[in-house]
Amino acid sequence: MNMIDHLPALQVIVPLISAPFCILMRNHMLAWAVAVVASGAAFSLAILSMGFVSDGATLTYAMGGWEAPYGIALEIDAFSALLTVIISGASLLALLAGAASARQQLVDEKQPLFFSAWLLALAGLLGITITADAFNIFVFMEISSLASYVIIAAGPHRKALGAVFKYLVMGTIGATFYLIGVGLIYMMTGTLNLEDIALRLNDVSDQRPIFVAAGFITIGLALKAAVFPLHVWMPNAYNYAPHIVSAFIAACATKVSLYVMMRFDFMVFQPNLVGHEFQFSYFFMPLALIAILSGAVVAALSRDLKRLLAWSSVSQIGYIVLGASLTTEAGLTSAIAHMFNHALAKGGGFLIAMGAALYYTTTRFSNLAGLGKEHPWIAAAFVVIGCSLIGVPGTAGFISKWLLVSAALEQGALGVLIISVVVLSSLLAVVYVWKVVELFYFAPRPEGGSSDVMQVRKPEMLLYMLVLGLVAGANIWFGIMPGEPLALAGQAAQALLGGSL
Amino acid sequence: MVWLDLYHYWVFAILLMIGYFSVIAKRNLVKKLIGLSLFQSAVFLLYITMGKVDGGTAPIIGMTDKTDIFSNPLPQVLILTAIVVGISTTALGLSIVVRIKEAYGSIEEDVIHQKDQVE
Amino acid sequence: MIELFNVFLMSMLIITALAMVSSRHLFVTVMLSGFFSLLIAAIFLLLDAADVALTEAAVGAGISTVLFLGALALMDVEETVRGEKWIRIFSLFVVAVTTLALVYAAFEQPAFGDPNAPIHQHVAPWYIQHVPIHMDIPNIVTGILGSYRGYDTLGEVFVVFTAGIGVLSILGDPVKNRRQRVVKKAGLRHYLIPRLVGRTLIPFIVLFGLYVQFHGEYSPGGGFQAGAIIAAAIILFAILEGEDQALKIIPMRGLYFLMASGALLYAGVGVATMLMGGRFLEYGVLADTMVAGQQWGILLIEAGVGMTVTGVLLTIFHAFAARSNL
Amino acid sequence: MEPWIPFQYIPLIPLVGVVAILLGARVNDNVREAATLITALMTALAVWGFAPAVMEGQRFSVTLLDEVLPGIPLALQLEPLGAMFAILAGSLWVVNSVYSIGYMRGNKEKNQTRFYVFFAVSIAAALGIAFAGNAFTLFLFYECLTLSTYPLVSHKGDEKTIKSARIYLGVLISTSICLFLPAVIWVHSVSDGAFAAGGILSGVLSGPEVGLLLGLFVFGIGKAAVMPVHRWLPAAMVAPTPVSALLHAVAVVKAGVFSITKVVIYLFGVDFLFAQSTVGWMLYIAAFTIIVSSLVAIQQTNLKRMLAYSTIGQLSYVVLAVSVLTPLAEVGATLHMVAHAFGKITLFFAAGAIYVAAKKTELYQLAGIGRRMPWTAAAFTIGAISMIGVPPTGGFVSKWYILAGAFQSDNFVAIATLIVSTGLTATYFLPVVYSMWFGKEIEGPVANHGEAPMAMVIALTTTAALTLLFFFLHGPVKVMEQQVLLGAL
Repeated sequence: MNMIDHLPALQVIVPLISAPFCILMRNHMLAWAVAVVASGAAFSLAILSMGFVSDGATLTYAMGGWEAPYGIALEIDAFSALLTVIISGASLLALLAGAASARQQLVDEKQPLFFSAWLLALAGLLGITITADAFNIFVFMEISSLASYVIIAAGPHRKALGAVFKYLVMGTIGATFYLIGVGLIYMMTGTLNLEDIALRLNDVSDQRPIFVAAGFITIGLALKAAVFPLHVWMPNAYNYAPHIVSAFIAACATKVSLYVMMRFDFMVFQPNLVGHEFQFSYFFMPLALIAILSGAVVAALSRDLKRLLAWSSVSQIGYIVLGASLTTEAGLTSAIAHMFNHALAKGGGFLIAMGAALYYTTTRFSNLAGLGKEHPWIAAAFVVIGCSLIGVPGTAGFISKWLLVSAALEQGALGVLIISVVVLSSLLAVVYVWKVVELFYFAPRPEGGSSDVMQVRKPEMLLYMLVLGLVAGANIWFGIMPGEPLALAGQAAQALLGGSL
Repeated sequence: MVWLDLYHYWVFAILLMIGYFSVIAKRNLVKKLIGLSLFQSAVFLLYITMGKVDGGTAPIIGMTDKTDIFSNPLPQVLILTAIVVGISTTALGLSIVVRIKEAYGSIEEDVIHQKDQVE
Repeated sequence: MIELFNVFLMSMLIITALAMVSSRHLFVTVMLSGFFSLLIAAIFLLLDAADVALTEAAVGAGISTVLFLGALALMDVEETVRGEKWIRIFSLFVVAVTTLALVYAAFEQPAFGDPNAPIHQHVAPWYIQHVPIHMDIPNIVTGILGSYRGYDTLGEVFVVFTAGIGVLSILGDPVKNRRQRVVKKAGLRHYLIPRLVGRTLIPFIVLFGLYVQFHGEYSPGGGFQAGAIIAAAIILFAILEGEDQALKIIPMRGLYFLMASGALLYAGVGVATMLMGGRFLEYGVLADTMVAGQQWGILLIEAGVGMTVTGVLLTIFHAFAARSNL
Repeated sequence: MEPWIPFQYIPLIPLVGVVAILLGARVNDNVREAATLITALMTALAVWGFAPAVMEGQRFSVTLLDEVLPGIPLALQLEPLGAMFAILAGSLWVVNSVYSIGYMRGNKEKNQTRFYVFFAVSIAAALGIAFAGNAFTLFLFYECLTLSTYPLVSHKGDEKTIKSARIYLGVLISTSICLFLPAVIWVHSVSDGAFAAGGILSGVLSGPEVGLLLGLFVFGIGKAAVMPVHRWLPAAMVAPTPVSALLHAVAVVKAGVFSITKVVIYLFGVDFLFAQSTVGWMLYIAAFTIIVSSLVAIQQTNLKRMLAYSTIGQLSYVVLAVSVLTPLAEVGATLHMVAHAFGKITLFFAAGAIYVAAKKTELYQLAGIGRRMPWTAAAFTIGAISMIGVPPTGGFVSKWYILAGAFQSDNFVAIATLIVSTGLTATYFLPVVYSMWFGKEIEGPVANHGEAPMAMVIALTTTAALTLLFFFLHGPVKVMEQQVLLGAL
C-alpha cells in the first residue's frame, strides 16, 4: 500500500505513538520537542489530506483491513479535514508559542508527563474527528477528555482543581449520555458504523427509542461542547488552566463535540426521524440566542483577561450553534466557517493572555494596565484579534458574521430577531474588547508593578512573537482571502444536508 | 407482558437514576465519584442485557455442546472497553479529590466554594 | 429457576445502590460499592458475558475499592454537609426528566432475550461466523476485541495510559513524595499470619494472571484482566511488605517503561503491519497465513495491553499510597 | 497630467509611506516629516493624474479578490464621484501635512510618529472608500477608517480624551454594525451589490423596503453625522487640531456624506428614489439637522465646538442636496462637499494656529486677535464667509446649485431651510469675525504672541486661497459630477 493511503490512520497514530515516547524523555526540553514534532507532523498530514478532499472526495480507511460495518472505518471529508487542520494547527502553534509559558507555570520534571498528556489530547481530538464509528468516537472522546483534565489540572492555582473536577464530572455525564444514546441506537439497528446506522434506520419503524437516543446523544454532546446552559464547567476550566493549555483547548476542544453533534443530528437523525429538523431548531435556537447575549454580558463585566476570553467563548459557541440551528445550507456554512474563524481569534486571544502573563504573572486587569507601552507588539496583536472577535470587516470574524446574518435573512421575520441579537452581541463584543484595548494603551502602569518576574529567554520569546504575529496575520488573511476554509465549510454543509456520509 | 419482558431495562433505569441523582445532588466529592461510577455501571447493564439471547451461551466456541446459539459478543466487547474507561476516569477523579483535600482541607463542595469566595 | 435468581440479584443490586448513596459514612459506601461490583459481575455472568464479569470483578471489586480506600485514608470519612434544598429539588427534576425519556423509549424496544432483535441479525452473526475462519480461536469476544475492533482496544490502552500519567502528573512522583513525608508504616510486616498467608498466595495470583493473559483466546480473559490481576498481586505484596520493598522489585522508572512500552508494543504491531503492506492493525500480514497472522497479532497486542495495565495500575497505586501512608 | 500608476495601487502609496515614516523616525524627525510630505505629494499627484482621463469619460475598474465571500468580490472602480473625493483627500493631505508639522512641533506633542502613521493609514482607508466598487468593499474600508482614526482622536491619552474617543468609536462602530452592515448584507443578498450608474435596486426592492434600506444607510453611515447620530463629532473635538481638520474637512465626515451620495446615486439611482413615496423623510431629517445644529452652534462658547456643530449642519447640506433628487442639486451636493472641505479646513487651521500661538480656545478670548495674527484672522474670515455662502467663496457656488436644484422640483422645504440656515450661520460666525478684527484684546495665557509657526500659516493661507479660487474654478468638479449624472440619467 502507498503511504498516502494510510493518511487517515497516520493522522491519529502519529501523535498517539509519540505520547509514550514523551514520558521517557528525561529532559523537559526534549519532551517539548517531541510534542512539537508530533504536532507538526499531524498538522502537515492535515494540510495534506485537506488537499485531497478539497475537490469533494473523501478518504476512507478500513482499520485492520476489516471493512465497515464489521471493522472500524476512518473517514476524512471536507468537514473533518477542516477540523483536523484546526486541531493540529492549534496544538502546534500553542506549543511553539508556549515554551516560555510552560516553563513559567510547570515544574520542569512534570513536563514530560504534561506534554505526553497534551499529545494524547491532540490524538483523541483527531481520533474523534476522523472516525466513522459511533463507539470509537466514545473511546477517543475519553482519551481526549482524560488528557484534557490532566493538562488543565496542571494549572498552578488551586482553583484549577475545582474547575477540573467539575469538568470531569460533567464531561463524564456527557460521555455516558452519549453512550446511552449509542446503546439505544445499536439496540434498534445492530450496527455502530455511522453510515450503516443512517442506512438501517430507514427500515426501523419504531421511532421512540431512536428519538430518545437522539435526545441523549445531542444533550451529551452539548454538555461536552459547553452549549448554554451546559457551559458551567467551561469558563473556570479555561481560566485556571495553564495558559498554554487554554490557547490549545479553547481553540478546538468544544468544536469537536459540536462537530460530532452536527454529524449525528444532520446525517443520522435528520433523514430518519420525523420532525427532527424542527425539534433541533427550536431546541437550540433560543439557547444559542441566550448564550450569545449572556456570554457577552459576563465577558464585558470581567476583570481578568482569561476570564473575559472564556466567557466570550460561551457567546461565540452560541454563534456556531445558532448557525446550525437554522438547519439551512447557509446557516451550516456559517457555523462551520465560524468554527475555523473563532479558533483563530480565540486561540490568538489566549496567546495574548499567555504573553501578558509571562511579563506580569497574572492576567488580572490591574496587572495588565499599560501593557501597550512596554510591549507594543503584543498589544497590537490584541487589537487585531479583538477586531476579529468583534467581527470588524477585514478580519476572519467578520466573514462568519456576514454569513450568519445572510443566513438569517433567509428566515424572514425570525431573521430580524436573530440579526438584532447578533448585532447587540457584536456591540457587547466592542465593549469587552475595547475595555482591554484602553487598558493596554491608556491606563498607567501600576506602581512598582511585578514586571519581568521570570527570565525570558530570547529564542523562546522570538518564537512566541513569531507565532503571535502569524496568528494575528491569519486573522486578517482569512478575513480577506477566506476562500479555502469557506469552500470546505460550504462542502461540509452540503454533505451534512445531503444526508450522506 | 411488556413490562416484565423489560425488567432488566427497568433495573438499568433505576440504577441510572440513583447514580445520576447522587452525582448532581451530593456535595461530597467522593460521593459524587461513587455516583458517577454507579451511573456508568447502569449503562454497562443496558448493553450486556441487550446482548443476551434466550437459550444462548457465552460466545466461546466449544465451551459447551450447544454450539449453535451464542449471546451477542459485540456489546460485551464494547463494555469491556467502557469498564476500563470508567476506572480510568475514577482514578483520575480521585487523584484530583486528593489534591483538593490537600489544598482546601475539605472535600465538601460548599466548604471549598466558601474558601474560594473568601480569597 | 435461573430467572428467579436473576431477579434476586437485581433486587440486591438496587438495594445496594440505594444503601451506597444514602450512607453518610464513606467507608461503608466504598465497601458497598465493591459488593455492588461483585453482584453486577454475577449478573453479567448470568447474561453470558464471562469476560465482562471477570473484568468487572477485578476492576470494580478489586482495583477501584483499593483506590477509594487509598484516597479515603487521607480524608474525613463522614459526609458532613447535605446539599441545599433547591439543589436536591433541581436534581430530582433533572433525574425525573431523564427517567421519563427512558420510559418513553422503553415500549418499542425488542423484548429481553428475543433472538429476532435487530442486534442479533446484523454484524454480530457475521463475527460469530467469521472468527473461526479468520483467526480460529474459540473466544469470539477476544477475536472482536483484538482484531475486528482492535482500534477501539488500542484507544482503550491509551485511555489507561492517560489515566496513569494523569495521576502521576496530578499527585506527583511517588518516590519523591515519600521522601518528603515521613512514612513510618512498613506494611504488615509485623503481623505474622497475614504475611504468611499473603506470601503463599502471591505466586499463585501471579500465575493465575499469566494464565488469564495467555489463555485469553480460549477462555474468558485477556490482557486487561491479567494486568489487573498481576497488579493486584504486587499491590498485595506492597501492603504486606511495605511500599519500599515493592518499589525495589519494580522501581518507578521501570513502571514508566512498562506503561510506555505496552502502549508502544500495541501501536508498534499496527505500524509493523503497515510496513509489511497491510493496513494498520491488519494482523493477517504478520505471518504466512491469515489465521496464523491474526493469532500472532492478538497475542502480541494482548501482551501490550497486559503490560500497560499492570504498569498503570501499579503507578496509580504508588501515587496514592505515597500521599496517604497506606 | 498622465496616470503614472494603476489606480488600484494608489491606496497603497500611503501604506508604503507608513513604512517610510517608521524608518524615517529612526533617523530623525526631519526625515520622518519629509517622508510624510513626499508620500502626501505622491498620493496627490497620483490621483490628479487620473483627473483628465476621468473627465473625458474613462472609467477604470478592477477586481482585487474574486470571492472574499461567496459571490462577493473585493472590487475597486474609479468613477468621477470617487475620483473627486480621492483628489480632495489626497490634495488636502499635502496641505494638512505641512500644517501638522507646524502644529505638532509648535505644540510639542508626544508620540508624533504614531500620529503620522495613523494619519497615513486613515488616508489610505479614505482612498479605499473613494474607489470602492461595491457595497461590501465600501463597508470594509469604512470600518478601516473608523478604527484607524481612533488612535488619532485619542492621541492625548488623558482620561477626558479617552472618554470622548470612546464615544467617537462607540457611535461609529455601533451605527455601522447595527444599521450599515445589515443594509450592506441586504443589498448583497438581493443583488450583486456592485455600484453602477443608474442604480441597481430599481425593480428589486419596492415600497417600504426602499425607505427602510435607505434609512439603514443614512443612519448607519454615522460619519455623515445626521442627527441623532451626530454625537461623535463634538466628542472628537478632543483630538489635536490637524486631526479635527482631517476629520471634518478631509477624510471622515466627507467619507460619510460621500458614501451616502454614492449609495443614493449608484445603488438606488436618483430616478428610482425620486419615484418612491417612502424616502421623503430623508429631506426632513437633513433639514432638521441643519437647523438644530445651527441653533446649537450659536450657543457654543468654545471655538472648536462651534466649528463642530457647524460641520454637522454643513454635512446635512450635502444630504439635503442629495435628497432633493434633482440633477442640479446632485451637482450642488458634490460642489458643497469640496467647498465645505476648503472652508472648514481653513477654519480649523486657523483655530489650531490660534491655539498654538496664543493658547486660546474660547470665543470671548479671540477679541482683537486679528491685529496680532492678521494672516490667520484673514483666513478665518474667508472660511467663515464661505460657510455662510457669500461670494466670492466656494460656499456660494455650491449653495447656488443646491438652491437651483430645489427650485427645479419646487422643493420649498429645502429652499426655506437653506435661507433660514444661512441666516443662522451668519449669526454665529459674523460676531466672531467682527470681534477678531475690531474687539478689544483680552489677556490670554500667552501675553505677547505673533503669528503661529510658518508651516501653519502657509497651510492656512493656501486653503483660504483655495476657498476663494473655488468660486472661480469649480468647472472641473461640475463637469465630473455631470458625468456621473449623465450616466445616471
